[in-house]
Amino acid sequence: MSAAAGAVEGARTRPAGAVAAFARRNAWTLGLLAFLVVLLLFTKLIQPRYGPVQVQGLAISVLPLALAAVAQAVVVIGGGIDLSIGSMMAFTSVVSATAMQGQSAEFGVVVVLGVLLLGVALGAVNGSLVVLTRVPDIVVTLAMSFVWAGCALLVRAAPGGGAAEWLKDLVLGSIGSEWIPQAAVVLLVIVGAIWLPVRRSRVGLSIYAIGSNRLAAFRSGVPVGRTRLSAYVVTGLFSAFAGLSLTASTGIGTPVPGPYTLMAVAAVVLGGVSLAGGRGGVLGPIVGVVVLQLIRTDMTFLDVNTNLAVVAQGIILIGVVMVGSLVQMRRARA
Amino acid sequence: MSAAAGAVEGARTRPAGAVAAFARRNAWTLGLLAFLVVLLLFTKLIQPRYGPVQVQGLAISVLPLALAAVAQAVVVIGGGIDLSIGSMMAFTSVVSATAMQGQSAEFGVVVVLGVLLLGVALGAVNGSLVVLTRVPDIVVTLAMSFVWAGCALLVRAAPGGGAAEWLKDLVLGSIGSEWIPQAAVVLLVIVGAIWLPVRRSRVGLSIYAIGSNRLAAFRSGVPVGRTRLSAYVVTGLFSAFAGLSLTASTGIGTPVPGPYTLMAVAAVVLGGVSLAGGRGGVLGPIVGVVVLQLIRTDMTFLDVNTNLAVVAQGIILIGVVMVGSLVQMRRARA
Amino acid sequence: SSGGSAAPSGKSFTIGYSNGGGVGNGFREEQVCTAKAQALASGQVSTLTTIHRNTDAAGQLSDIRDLIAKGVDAIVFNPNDPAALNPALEEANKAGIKTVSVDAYVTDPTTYNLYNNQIKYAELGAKWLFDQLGGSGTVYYMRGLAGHPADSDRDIGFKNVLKDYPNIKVVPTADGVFTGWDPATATQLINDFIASGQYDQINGIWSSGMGQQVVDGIKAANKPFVPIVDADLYGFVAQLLDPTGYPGLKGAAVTNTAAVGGAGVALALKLLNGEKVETDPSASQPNTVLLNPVLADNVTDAGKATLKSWQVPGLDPGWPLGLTIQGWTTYTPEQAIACKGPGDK
Amino acid sequence: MTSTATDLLLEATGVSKAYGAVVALRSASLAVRPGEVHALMGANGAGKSTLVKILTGAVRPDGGRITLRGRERTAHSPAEARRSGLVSVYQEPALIPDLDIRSNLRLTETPVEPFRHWLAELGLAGLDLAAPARRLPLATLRIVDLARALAIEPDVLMLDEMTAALPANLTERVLEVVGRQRGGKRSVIFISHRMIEIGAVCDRATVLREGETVGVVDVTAGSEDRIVELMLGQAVEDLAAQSGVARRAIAPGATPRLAARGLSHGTKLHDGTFDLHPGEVLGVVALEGQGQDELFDILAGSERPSGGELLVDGSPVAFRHPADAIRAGLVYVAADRAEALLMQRSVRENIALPYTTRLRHWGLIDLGAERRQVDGAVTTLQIDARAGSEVRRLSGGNQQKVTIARWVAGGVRTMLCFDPTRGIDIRTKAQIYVLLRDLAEAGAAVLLYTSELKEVQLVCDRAIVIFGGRVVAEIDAANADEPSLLRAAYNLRSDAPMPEVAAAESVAAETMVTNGTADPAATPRPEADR
Ligand SMILES: Nc1ncnc2c1ncn2[C@@H]1O[C@H](COP(=O)(O)OP(=O)(O)OP(=O)(O)O)[C@@H](O)[C@H]1O
Ligand SMILES: Nc1ncnc2c1ncn2[C@@H]1O[C@H](COP(=O)(O)OP(=O)(O)OP(=O)(O)O)[C@@H](O)[C@H]1O
Ligand SMILES: [Mg+2]
Ligand SMILES: [Mg+2]
Repeated sequence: MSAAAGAVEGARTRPAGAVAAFARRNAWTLGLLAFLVVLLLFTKLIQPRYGPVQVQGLAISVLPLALAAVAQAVVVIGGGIDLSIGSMMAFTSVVSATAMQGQSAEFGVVVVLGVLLLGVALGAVNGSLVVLTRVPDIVVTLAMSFVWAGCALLVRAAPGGGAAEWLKDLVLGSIGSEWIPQAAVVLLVIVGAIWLPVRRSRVGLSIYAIGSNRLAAFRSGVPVGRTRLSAYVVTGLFSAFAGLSLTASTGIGTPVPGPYTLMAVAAVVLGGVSLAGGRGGVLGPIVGVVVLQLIRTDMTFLDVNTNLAVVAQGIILIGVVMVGSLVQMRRARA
Repeated sequence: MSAAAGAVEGARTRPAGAVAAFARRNAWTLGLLAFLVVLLLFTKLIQPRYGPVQVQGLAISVLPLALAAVAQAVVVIGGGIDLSIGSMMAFTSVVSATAMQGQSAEFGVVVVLGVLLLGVALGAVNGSLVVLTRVPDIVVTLAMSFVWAGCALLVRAAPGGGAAEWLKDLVLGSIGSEWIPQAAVVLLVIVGAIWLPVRRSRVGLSIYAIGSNRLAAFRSGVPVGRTRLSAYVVTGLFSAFAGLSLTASTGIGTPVPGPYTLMAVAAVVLGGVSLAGGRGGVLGPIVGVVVLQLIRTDMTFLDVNTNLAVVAQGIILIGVVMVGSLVQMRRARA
Repeated sequence: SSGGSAAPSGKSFTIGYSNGGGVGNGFREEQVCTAKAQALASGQVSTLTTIHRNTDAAGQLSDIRDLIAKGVDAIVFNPNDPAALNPALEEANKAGIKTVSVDAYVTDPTTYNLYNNQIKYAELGAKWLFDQLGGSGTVYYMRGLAGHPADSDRDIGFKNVLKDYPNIKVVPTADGVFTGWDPATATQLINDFIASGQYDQINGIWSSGMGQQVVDGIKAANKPFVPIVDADLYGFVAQLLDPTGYPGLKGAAVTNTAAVGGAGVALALKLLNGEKVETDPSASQPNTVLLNPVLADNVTDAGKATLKSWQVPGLDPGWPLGLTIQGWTTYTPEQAIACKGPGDK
Repeated sequence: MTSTATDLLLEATGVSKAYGAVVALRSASLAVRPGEVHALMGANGAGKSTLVKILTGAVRPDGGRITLRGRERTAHSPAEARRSGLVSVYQEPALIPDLDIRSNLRLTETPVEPFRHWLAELGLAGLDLAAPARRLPLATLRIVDLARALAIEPDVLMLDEMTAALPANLTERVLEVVGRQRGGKRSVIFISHRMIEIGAVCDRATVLREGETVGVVDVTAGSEDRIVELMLGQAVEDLAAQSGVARRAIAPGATPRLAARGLSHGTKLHDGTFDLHPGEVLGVVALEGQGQDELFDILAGSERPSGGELLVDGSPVAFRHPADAIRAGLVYVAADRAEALLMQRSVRENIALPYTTRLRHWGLIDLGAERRQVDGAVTTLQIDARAGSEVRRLSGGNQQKVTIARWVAGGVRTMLCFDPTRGIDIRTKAQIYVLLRDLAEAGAAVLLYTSELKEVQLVCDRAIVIFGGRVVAEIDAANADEPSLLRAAYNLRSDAPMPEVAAAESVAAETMVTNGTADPAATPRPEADR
């Protein structure tokens, strides 16, 4: 859970104080979680047959965007932004689907590892360019989004390829209880295994520091360039996971980037990460993605005209973020 | 030309000094213009038949993106960003094409005026939401991009409609010399007629002020909220012009937003407008758009593989901005 | 224009090819590849300049103007809109450049149109599907790209047949939903449809080229299949012929050859060589060549045999199977798969 | 002297303002007569700035009553306040960096000629009005801000720590101009932590303590103690007694902790040469812009020297990054807290950041050890960390303590302090003096640049003086009284008289950017660009 922690406070001695402090620090995420629960209850109300199978479907469909949102959250916390996440997802997805097609399960493991390394490399290229050229992040990554999308098309002009069976099965079904979708577990394991150690290490602290005040971080001895690079590398790695999740859930690789980049920005904001950097965590954005998806599902249930649904989603996005800010402001005042 | 002025200098008494000061203030735009001239010479070299007709074609092609870039530049100078420009273009374009279809030329004039008012209204909605909700610009306009795109689809689910003949003729052919494309004249007249008065007025000064330092502007007595709103209104108006130019050049309205929003951000940066706000003008972004389009044309002449061309465009974008920043940094130091 | 390669007829042309959308879409990619293959196989083309990107009508206008500026002899293009490109097409005509619209028609009178008869395409599939359901039931109507002429024609065909089946109900609305011919959108749509429980209430699916994604989505959700009709894409036909992987899947494929690209190049060459072109007077536009579709299902043995005969090993799942068109294209299927034009290494 | 409500120009009663749980103003009152210079006094966090912002419409009060010439009014924006005759020069310059001075004037509807007049009065005649504000040094911007405010001819002018960032000569000019307002139609509200300035120009002082007005004092020769007593709510006796600490004699021939030999940087620093020994506090005294910024930046590793040599414990070092300096034991305390703190992060993280970046290892941070270090530092510095989840919620003084605590947490070998008490109340200042002495006692070496000359005798063992980029003098604490230091800072022989005017003009000329008209090499490094 502490992945979402806005601040790295040490635990207080009194446990009650610790809980209160935790709640205060993660108020946004907790509020969003509450909203999600209300939304789930509403969904059950309008569609009584909504059950474990639907929850599994929900988990599978949010997986790519959730990973993309985590990728975006990391770089945004570090004071940057990455507009090439969708293209990196397309690139890693076509590479994995092309390499795995018709190969053995074992080779599939090699491919997955190789694609994760590719993600690290893409992130390193983005980060190095941002650091070395001193051109604003938004411009570099916008330009690189063309580059990675072009590379994806060079690997494979049309959707196709294949995925190892174990990879496809990884995100299907449930684990333990039928209410715990395997895709959700996979998501939490990936995020936990990578972000928690980073967060607790010097690099994580430094990422928050450069996002909060780059000059102060520099003066405090933080290697600013190297830390920005690290943030982009972590983002590249999560983008590769997101690309692999596309391959896993569709069984093919698609070279044209989906709508993930900007949706990830939206989810990150919805998840309480400040676009100014230095504040927020990765749990909030994940909850944000689930909320966005569930809203879409509900509109399908309610047979809302698809075009109206697009309009409504935009309005809801503003509404939620606005209510969230108001609540935070009130809280700050009270 | 002073539309491109980075700083609002008063005129000097000595004319020589004035020219030098003008060159210094518009160094970026002038450098970009020089680059454009080199690019034109190169184009003529690889394609000797490149002549007035091609220049007219170039002017028509760049018109929608150039207007979108001007729209983006205004709000970026004011310290904001508008990710809904493409959607506003789609919306205004389908409204105009739907209303004009099969109607008289006179009614076409009414429609054009109405659509410009619509653009003002859309901008006003964007701006009011940004000011009132206190949600970051990027989030509000991202959300509104869904809303306006949805509205466009509600007006017309598929491309179609029509345009008054005079509107289509407005952007075709040349005026005076065959080397002066009518589309270019239209562009300059629109931009000159709207931006120059705004620029010279208190509102323009205030837009630069809030983009440069919002708190200082507030303390200097600038009505910050109202000025941000004005910037969005101007952006909405230019977006409507951009939408109308789509209708004029294609004769139809397309409800699905083209790639204009992010390309406009790229062009604005290429045109020397700082994404941090407060600096730059609208002429630079226009030149930036022409440069981007001419690079694409040259790649067609050189038979570059389209996928490679996408990659190359990204790299060129970073390259130009990087060289530009380096030159500016050197200049600042010298 | 000068040509390096020796052409049998002694002529060497430059041709421009514009595709204003569908990058990453199997149908469009294959279309470009067949155009390249035909240009190579004809021996009469020195360069085929391809501009293949996702853009709007205004963007395609500028691409076509670039090709005119380049001074090509003919332009073959898949139009983003029937009327929007006309100004550039007139300019091409004035410059003496032949123009051929493939996969959909344009209203410019001097341009030749060559496309699959999409009205008939939709009629064949809809009739098969409604008959499968015994003339009554609910059908999920998944369309392609809103506003694309092919999609509009298919809608006409679908509704023509629907008139004769009063007991067929169409969901979610009479105008269906649009996948935009984008696999990701199609996957999203079917997942939402299943998650909302609406899938459990339908009896069949009429799909416009995204059948593979739909079938995969149903399989992933562990739902029983309903009869489905789609285009002859490799991936979808492979699913129809794989009863172990997709138990209970009943479906039919209607041919919608992407070799219109190659045929378009062949048509352009005919025009450049001054040959006569047979046109179809029944079409809505003059100067039109219509290609007629056929249907095969996996319900009958004859159908299965036909489906098997279409199979081309090694094809991408998103590619249509009809790689060549009798009487128009002269390349081999291998050349189409190789996707090399004149001068390509 | 009693005054009825009608002779008051401006009166505020019971003004309150809370930011979340922290009450910035509880019940502040202020009564300003026409033609007086009225001091607003208070320790850090007392709410002075907040009150000024409320009076000029920059901040909305939660409660209270404000009357102007007996008529109740509340300004909703600085523009509105300006129209009713209330103008403030805020602590941060309110000039738009990307606009030139002329456009800045246009923005505030300030007439140009009066502005030029006041600029000349303040010692900056001939400033190029076409220069963009971001090219001008901070001190110039403050003066421009003041001249602009005066040119509007306000009824009440508020100056919030106007002199804090000014060199001595410009401070003189400002005090002179403010002093001349006495007895006129205009009133001035003057905020400063420097008692001597209050004594020089103010008629009366309103004292705030913890958001409440605790007294109004007529400023006379002996009122200083009374003001301080009201500010702190306690008698002052032992505060001054902190001075006179035992000085340690440096053994001749001992290896200095830090030895600078001819350090130079760009056009500002030419010869930085001095020794700093373990156990001593070495003062650095200089007028604004004599190269002290560059010297500290080099020592802290943020800038590379263009020449000279730096030795730590006798061995030469070349810092490429602050991290190198920190590893060599040189830590930097900045004057500007905004340059040092992660404002949206917690006190704990702010303190832990440099501590953890000092660790060479990768892997997880030992949270337990870290917490012990942090808690220790918070206790040592008596930081009020109740609002510690975000540093920006702390008062200025507590923020400043955090900037020191972050280094104390990891153990200090060499501390570089650049005006660490700028804008700090007198009790916190005393705590910082004690802390610096304690660090020295414990064997640390401390380099202390200060703009308050009396601090040299309070905390330093000796002081060096920098002028024109060179170390020009070294003075023992015993001889470092303010007049001697000031003479040395102007590079005058100790017996020469102070040529006030000449010195003021030379410095003023230097703070002016002659944009484009003069040799660019002569242009001082733009401070706002850093
Ligand atoms: N935005 C804020 N959020 C929370 N608390 C705040 C905020 N701003 C000010 N405070 C608190 O209000 C109190 C008064 O602050 P203010 O800055 O007005 O005092 P001051 O007299 O100017 O003191 P200083 O000299 O230390 O700046 C302080 O205790 C401070 O912590
Ligand atoms: N519009 C605003 N919204 C939120 N917080 C504000 C606003 N304006 C000022 N503040 C906060 O109020 C606090 C107090 O500001 P103030 O200027 O009174 O203090 P200061 O600069 O510390 O003064 P001092 O010179 O006495 O140190 C600051 O922390 C600032 O962030
Ligand atoms: Mg203050
Ligand atoms: Mg204060």
